[in-house]
Amino acid sequence: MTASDYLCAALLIIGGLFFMAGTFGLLRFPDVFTRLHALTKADNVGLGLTVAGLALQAESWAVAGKLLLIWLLVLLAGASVSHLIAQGALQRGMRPWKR
Amino acid sequence: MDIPWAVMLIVLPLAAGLMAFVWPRVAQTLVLCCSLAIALAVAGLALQLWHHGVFHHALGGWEAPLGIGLYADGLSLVLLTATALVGMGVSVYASAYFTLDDAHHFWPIWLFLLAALNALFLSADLFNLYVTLELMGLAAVALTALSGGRDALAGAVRYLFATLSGSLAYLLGVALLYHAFGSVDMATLAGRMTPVPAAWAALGLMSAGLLLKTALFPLHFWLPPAHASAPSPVSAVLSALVIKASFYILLRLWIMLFGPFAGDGVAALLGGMGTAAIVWGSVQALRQTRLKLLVAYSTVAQIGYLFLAFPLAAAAWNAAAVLVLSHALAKSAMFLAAGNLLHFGGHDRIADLDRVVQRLPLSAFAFALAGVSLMGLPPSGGFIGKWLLLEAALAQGRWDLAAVMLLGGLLAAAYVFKVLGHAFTQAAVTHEPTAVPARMEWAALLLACSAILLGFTATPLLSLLEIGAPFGGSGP
Amino acid sequence: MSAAFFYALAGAGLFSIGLHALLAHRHLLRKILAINVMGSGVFLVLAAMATRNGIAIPDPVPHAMIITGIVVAVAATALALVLMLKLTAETGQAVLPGRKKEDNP
Amino acid sequence: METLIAGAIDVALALAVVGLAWGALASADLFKAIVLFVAFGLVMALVWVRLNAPDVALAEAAIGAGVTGALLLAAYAKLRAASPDANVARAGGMRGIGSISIRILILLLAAALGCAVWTLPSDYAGLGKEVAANIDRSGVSNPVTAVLLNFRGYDTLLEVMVLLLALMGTWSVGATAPQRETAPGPVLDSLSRLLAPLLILVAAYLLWVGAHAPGGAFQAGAVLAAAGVMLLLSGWRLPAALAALPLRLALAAGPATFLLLAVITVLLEGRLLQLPPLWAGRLILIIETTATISIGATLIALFLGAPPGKEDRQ
Repeated sequence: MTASDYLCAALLIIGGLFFMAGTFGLLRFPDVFTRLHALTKADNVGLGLTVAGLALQAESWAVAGKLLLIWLLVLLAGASVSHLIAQGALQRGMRPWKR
Repeated sequence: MDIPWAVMLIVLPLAAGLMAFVWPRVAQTLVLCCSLAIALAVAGLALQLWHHGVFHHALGGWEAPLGIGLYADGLSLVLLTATALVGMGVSVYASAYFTLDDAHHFWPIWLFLLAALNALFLSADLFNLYVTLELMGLAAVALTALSGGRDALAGAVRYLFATLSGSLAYLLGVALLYHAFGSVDMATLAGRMTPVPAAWAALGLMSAGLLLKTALFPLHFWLPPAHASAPSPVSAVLSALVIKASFYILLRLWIMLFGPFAGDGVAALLGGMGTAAIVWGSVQALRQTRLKLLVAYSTVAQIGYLFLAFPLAAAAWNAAAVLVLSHALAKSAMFLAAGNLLHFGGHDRIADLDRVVQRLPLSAFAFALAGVSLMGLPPSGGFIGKWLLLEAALAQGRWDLAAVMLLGGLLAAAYVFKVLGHAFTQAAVTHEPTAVPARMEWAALLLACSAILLGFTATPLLSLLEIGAPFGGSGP
Repeated sequence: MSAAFFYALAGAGLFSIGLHALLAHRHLLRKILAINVMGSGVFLVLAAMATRNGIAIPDPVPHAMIITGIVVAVAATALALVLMLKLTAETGQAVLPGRKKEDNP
Repeated sequence: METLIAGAIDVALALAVVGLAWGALASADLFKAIVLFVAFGLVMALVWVRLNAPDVALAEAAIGAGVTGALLLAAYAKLRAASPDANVARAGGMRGIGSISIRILILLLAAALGCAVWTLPSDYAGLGKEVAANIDRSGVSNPVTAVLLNFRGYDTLLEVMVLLLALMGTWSVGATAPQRETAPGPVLDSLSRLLAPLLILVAAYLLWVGAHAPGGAFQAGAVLAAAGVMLLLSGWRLPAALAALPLRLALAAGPATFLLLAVITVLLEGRLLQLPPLWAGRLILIIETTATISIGATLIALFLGAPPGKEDRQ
């Protein structure tokens, strides 16, 4: 295995940890706003690391470019949809959780 | 030059359906022309089959098992004839029945239904049959719900779940057959079938799905509400053609694939269900107070006759095919006539029919003629079918089946006369009738007459059925 | 090779679960979901067994059949949903009404 | 090691699929059931990838989970508006002996199915070889597209008719209560402005790439529909001038082109849908392009429920 293979594996594993943390937050956090927080933050970074890891293994720049595009699209969609969910929750009278 | 009549039977209604969808204003003219063209194409196909034997068409130029085959023999021809005749009658009837808005929705779906039926009767490919089943089922459900209202919607929803689950059971059977024997072409499969567990499972799943769609007792629960609450021309098509389509597939599967290894036990089971259907459906029909429900339960009973053929096997297939055609003609006439009475009086309570014999003689006459065929009295088509069936039963010493047939005939007479009796008497409360367009009366009457005339064409009909020897007889 | 059989068993399971839900539930939306699960079960049997000889060159014919099936399923689902909504508008409930008394004397 | 990991993934995916289906069908909350069902569809897409069926995976993600999910959620919103207590479905209508006997029957069925599947021969006699032997004459190099548009093109012709028929049926049933209109807000507005053109581009790519790689008309049509649904959600409506004939033409264009080609081939080549090998690639592209437009339009119209211009006339 080369150095880039090790780097790739490390990125994928750290990305996976972020996904797990996000999932854990989704399951354990008390209300919709904190869950969204956990989910989007962790998934954006987790996916970013995964994409970075995979890009190292990509056969060509075009493939790497597609991977980057996927990440950007998910960032955009994730941020917008989270905003819409939070907005909808507020409109239905849900208040953010306070300890 | 060989004209591909069979291909026209599929392409014409599809094209007309698309045009009727895009330009609703010309839809009615299109439908009437198209149903006439379908009848001509069926006649052309009949001549072609008569002279050249079975029709085979490799779609896309790819022979089975890679491609899909179209195939027509005597049995397909009988079903196509039923579709063409009932299709013409219903098209004429519907052109006077619907309001303008409903008609705009009705015509394209109706044309797609005709295309689906024709495609189904011509398909030689099990997966393609699934697609045609779905096209037919969704069209039938949409038409059932067309007039709206609580009963029709509930009937349509119940029908939808029955037809979808039936299709999926059928498709799972197809999947098992494909993975066991490597083809979905019926003829290819017929050469490869062995009684492995997958074949038995496919037999169970496909039969169950198709029996549900055919509404054989005790899987008939969805039929009466759907057929009774649909608009009358739709009821006619559902009872006359749609349930026959799944029966046709079942018959083909049984003869070509499953019959040779399934044996007598399964056949006896189907015959038993048929017996129960005749008794239960007739008794229920007799108990109904609403005319369309009575006719719908009569369908449940008449389906039973078709399944009496299974324990009698090869000797009775002809009888089943003739019964399919005669019931299609008689039952569509009966539903159209019932629709006229409903339209005329604004209700279909049997007890309040109020002298319709004098006031609506053509429709009452059509109902009576159709009843003659359902009872199996000579010289109707129903008589020929039931006579052939009786003959087969007696030849094999099946007195029990013969007794059931006679009982069913008596019960049919009872429920037909129950209606006709009230048609002569004056109701307690007379009501203001609505005029019935002449086209609606004549459509019902002509279909009823053709159900009777069928009795006089028994000889050519039986020799047409021999084409391609779908029943493995001694045909050419 | 064993994965093919394993997925096919899961497909048979999905079909059975869906059929059970179709029969047991009264709510129409639930029945529509059940039909879709049954369909997915059939598709899974079709695709899984196509990989029996190893995953490298699967048979494309079942795949084409499944795509056809998925499109038919979405068409049926759309029609079922609109019928359900219309029936709910008529009766106030998204369940099949029982038979009326006058139909069954 | 690798086969072990692959096996573990397969087991996890199969269990997840069955578990999600169970959850979707058993959960008391209807909204939760729909969300679980969409999740089920997405995991199914992963299963298709594992089974080396990327075309199916795309179709499942786009149509099975995507479009179906959108249809289900839209119907759910309308259902809640129509009857507020519709959310929690009362648990099954069957109790006692009926319920028990159904369970026994289902278990017997599952056992029989399992037995039938398990005893299938493990050497496989599918049609893969026939497809491979004839693919050079099909006009495309993606075998699934070759089957869908050439070898079994007739199925696909009927299938696009099924989709259009569902729309005819939907329109004939009539409009239901219109959806509650909310102001789209700046975020949804700008998101759809950004994504809609991109989605159209993706649809075109999927359509074009389908000839030699996973993709094709149905997947592309579903992506096109996603763009349309997004525009609908952010308040866009079809201009009244286009609502009648032009819309119907767009809906029928795909099926009509397909059918017209079928008629031409039967006249010129003698067989319905017999595509001459020299022309097959181009003809398939024509069929798929028009089909994509019609499939997209049909799916959007199914999402809307009523023909444009009629949804307000309740």
